[in-house]
Amino acid sequence: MERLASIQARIEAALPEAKLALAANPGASGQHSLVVEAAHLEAVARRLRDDPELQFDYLSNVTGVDWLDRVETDKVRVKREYQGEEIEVEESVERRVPGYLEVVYHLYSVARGTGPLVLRVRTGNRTDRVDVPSLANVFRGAELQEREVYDLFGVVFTGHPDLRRLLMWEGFSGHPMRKDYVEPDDYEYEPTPHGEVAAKASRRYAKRGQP
Amino acid sequence: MSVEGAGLIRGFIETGRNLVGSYVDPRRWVTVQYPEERRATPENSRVYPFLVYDGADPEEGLRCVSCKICEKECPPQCIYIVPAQDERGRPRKHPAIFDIDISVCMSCQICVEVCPFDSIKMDQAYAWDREDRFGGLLLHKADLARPNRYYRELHPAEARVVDEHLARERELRESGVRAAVRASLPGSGEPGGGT
Amino acid sequence: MESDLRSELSRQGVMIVSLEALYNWGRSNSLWPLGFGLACCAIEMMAASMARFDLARFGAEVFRPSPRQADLMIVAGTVTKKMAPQVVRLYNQMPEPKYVMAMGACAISGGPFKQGYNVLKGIDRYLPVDVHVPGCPPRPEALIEGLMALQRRIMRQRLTGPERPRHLQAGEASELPVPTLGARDIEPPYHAAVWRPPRVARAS
Amino acid sequence: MIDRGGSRRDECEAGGEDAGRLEVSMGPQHPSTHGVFRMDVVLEGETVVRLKPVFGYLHRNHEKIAEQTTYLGSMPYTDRLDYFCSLTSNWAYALAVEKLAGLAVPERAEYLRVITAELTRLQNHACQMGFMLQDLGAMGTPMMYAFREREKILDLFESLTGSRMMCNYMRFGGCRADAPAGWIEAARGVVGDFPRFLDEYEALLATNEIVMARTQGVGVLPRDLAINASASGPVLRASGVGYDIRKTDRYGVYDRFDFRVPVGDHGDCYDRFMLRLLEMRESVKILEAALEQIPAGPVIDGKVKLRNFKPRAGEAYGRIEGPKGEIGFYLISDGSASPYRYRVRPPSLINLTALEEMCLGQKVADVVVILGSIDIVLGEVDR
Repeated sequence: MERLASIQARIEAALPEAKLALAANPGASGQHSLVVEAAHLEAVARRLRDDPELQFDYLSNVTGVDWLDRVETDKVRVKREYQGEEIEVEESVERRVPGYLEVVYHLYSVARGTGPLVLRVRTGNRTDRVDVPSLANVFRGAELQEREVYDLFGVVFTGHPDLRRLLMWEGFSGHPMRKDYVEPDDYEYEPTPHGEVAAKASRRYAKRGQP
Repeated sequence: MSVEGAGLIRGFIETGRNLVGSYVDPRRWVTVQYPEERRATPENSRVYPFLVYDGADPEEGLRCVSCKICEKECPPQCIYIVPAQDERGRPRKHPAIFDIDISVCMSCQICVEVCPFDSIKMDQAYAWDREDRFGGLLLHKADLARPNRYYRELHPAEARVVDEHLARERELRESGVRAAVRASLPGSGEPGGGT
Repeated sequence: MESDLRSELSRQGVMIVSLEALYNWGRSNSLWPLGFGLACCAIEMMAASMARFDLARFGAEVFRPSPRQADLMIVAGTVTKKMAPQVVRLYNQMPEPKYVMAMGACAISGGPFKQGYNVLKGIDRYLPVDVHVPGCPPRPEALIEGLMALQRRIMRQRLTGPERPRHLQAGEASELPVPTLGARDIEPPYHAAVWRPPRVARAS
Repeated sequence: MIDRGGSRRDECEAGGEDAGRLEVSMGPQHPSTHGVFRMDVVLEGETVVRLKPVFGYLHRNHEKIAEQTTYLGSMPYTDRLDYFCSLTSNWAYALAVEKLAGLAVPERAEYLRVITAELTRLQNHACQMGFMLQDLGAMGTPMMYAFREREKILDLFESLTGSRMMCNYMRFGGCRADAPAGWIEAARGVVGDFPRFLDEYEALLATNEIVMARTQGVGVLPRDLAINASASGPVLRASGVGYDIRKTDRYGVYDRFDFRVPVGDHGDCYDRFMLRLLEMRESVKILEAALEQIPAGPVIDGKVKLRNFKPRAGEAYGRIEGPKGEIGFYLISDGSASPYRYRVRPPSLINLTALEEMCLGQKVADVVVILGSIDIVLGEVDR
């Protein structure tokens, strides 16, 4: 965490307009990450690569994550009047957090043998503001992986030299790795159905007029 | 190296050694004349699951208690279980239907690992070629049941551990039953003659 | 011809064989597979053709790179929806008589990957499969068993009569319609002429 | 700054107008694309002037399936990613989950992991060389030799894990089962015999004039591009970058073994070929030491639950040096029984990033050699 904070300070000193945020990882791995604003992503990545003290020259992994709209409850302490007295009570307030898509980058340094440095960048929402600048001009290694994220999650990488679907066919609609993707209905023959498959298969059988 | 073609000639010498060697050196004579000559599969080898039964009756002796853990944990979801019911419609600890679709099974052995009753084990029979996919590759309870004897032959070391473990459990259960019976007897305390 | 007469003749040094048996014997012992690997099973298929298992002993080691020269299509591995039109097209390019073997769980039913959105749940939705060899992947021995089963099936075929195989029936088409890729799924989901799944009655 | 092949492409395009241009779709059914891989190649005469790889013909939705199943349920699916190297994929996944949940691995299990991973490397490299030479036109012989050795290693895998290819052997916090009686001795025998095969292979091929003519100077990947394009494994090291995760991350017990990391000079197909040969010799050294040092003890942390395994919320990226390169798993847990996000970092796919640059200006017959020298497996490229 301290090391990440020092990297953050170093980048912010070099690029004063770019604001980075630390995102702590509650798990056991201790791999915390830096959240970058999309507008400054390319500059930050270039700086991380070219800074002689950091030299994060190897972009190992690029991936997308789909975060759905969710409702979070915050506990807030509010002052209430109760039987003439003012007391402090705890109330839970529901807060709607709009969903977004996230692109996660894992950087390593071949020159120094350090890493991973985890960068995250978030889109505005899941529907129309889904563009993120491409890193393919800084790291060639992002090229195919960004195409995959575009294909499976629907993040549009601006400035990508060749942004096409990578895995699914041309003409396919939808982004299958999104959490709300509805899978095609091809459950015509399911001899061992249970769980979700049973429900899907029975719907399908009903359509075919089968028991 | 300097002579053009020396590397090629060296390669030919190597293939020549192999050619001759394959007639004299057993390490180079590797072909197994399959249908006539079969290699023994190692003990750990696994293909598809089967159900173990104790005693002589493949229906009543099944160890499976229809707890559906394997059905839930099976990664490709190829197991289908319906528990049997007694006359009054209550579930019995016995499967009425136990099907495995071996056209889906990925031979991963996770059903064996999660089964708490040692009732599902891995078979080593691999020849399952069928012309009919629908009838031939869906195995039912009767196709799956194998005696414990068969399991002991396939996996002797593993079966020894399992048998010991089951025997110990049975003993514990019986002594527990005995203790419970003793406790319920009026004026107990004296060790009676065992049942 | 009666079998005891034939065995009597052969004891006298006269070999008599029907044209049918000779034809089938020739066909079944020179099955040239299409060198066509899709996924994991293809590695076991290669292992079967290598020194230890030696498919050459069955006359089936000549893996042809071109469908035009192949008799047997071993569908070895997962057929994805993106790949399915190509598989059908390859089948159409093979000359008659042609046979299909579905090798491995994925080719038969989609196998472990059958719940995937891009995985075809069995190549028999589009192609008539002669032998299914289950396994994940099948051992080379299992593939050899499957090949022998196919050989037996070829030995059984009649050259005349209503039960003669497809390639000897004048009206039968040897090409099948190639599915197309739609916006969400492959279309059609199966060919009704080829694939007739039984009704499965299961309480869900 | 980064050469995306532009200069070379311009050179090629300046040469002739569109006269004699030929567009060829190599694959998805092609004897030398190692599965269902497709390249759209534009040729001028026999020279490649453009090459676009097309993926997805084996996209079997591994990540989606894994996000719908339990952590344990994904383990057998990792076998089927890179179906030559199921054990290294197992290890990378187990390592990522162990990081995610903070689990320790008993010492004997770490040794078993090293042994199985290095055996996997031996059989993968041997077969890769066989395939590459098959693409060169050496039909049969090198593959036969490689598969002969591979069968011996697969026999070891089968008696240890129960399956020849789909081992499903590692578990979170250890390995599924201990080595059966006599297995270590059998493994010693196979490892002891292996250098003989390497000598044979070297005599057969290393100085073969045809192999040298077809591979030297073909498919050059410059050092800077190799790093920038995130190449990994033998492809990266053949370009002169001594980056090996076994040395950098020191995962498992690799810091206890003495081995070198071979590095190439030219980054061409011949270097990648020879580098694998040298790597196998180093693997044999590691194996001999590991089989000697392996301690007694448990092979799995008995406290780790097999069912209802729910690591607390968080994320982890775990990676190891697989035979094909850096194979990593990125997992996000939301505290439930299945991962919220499950991502495989596929070395085979990412090593193909610079494929076009390596192929431009070469003859079409060299494309299959270059592809063979990168060593891809489609199960991992498309997942």
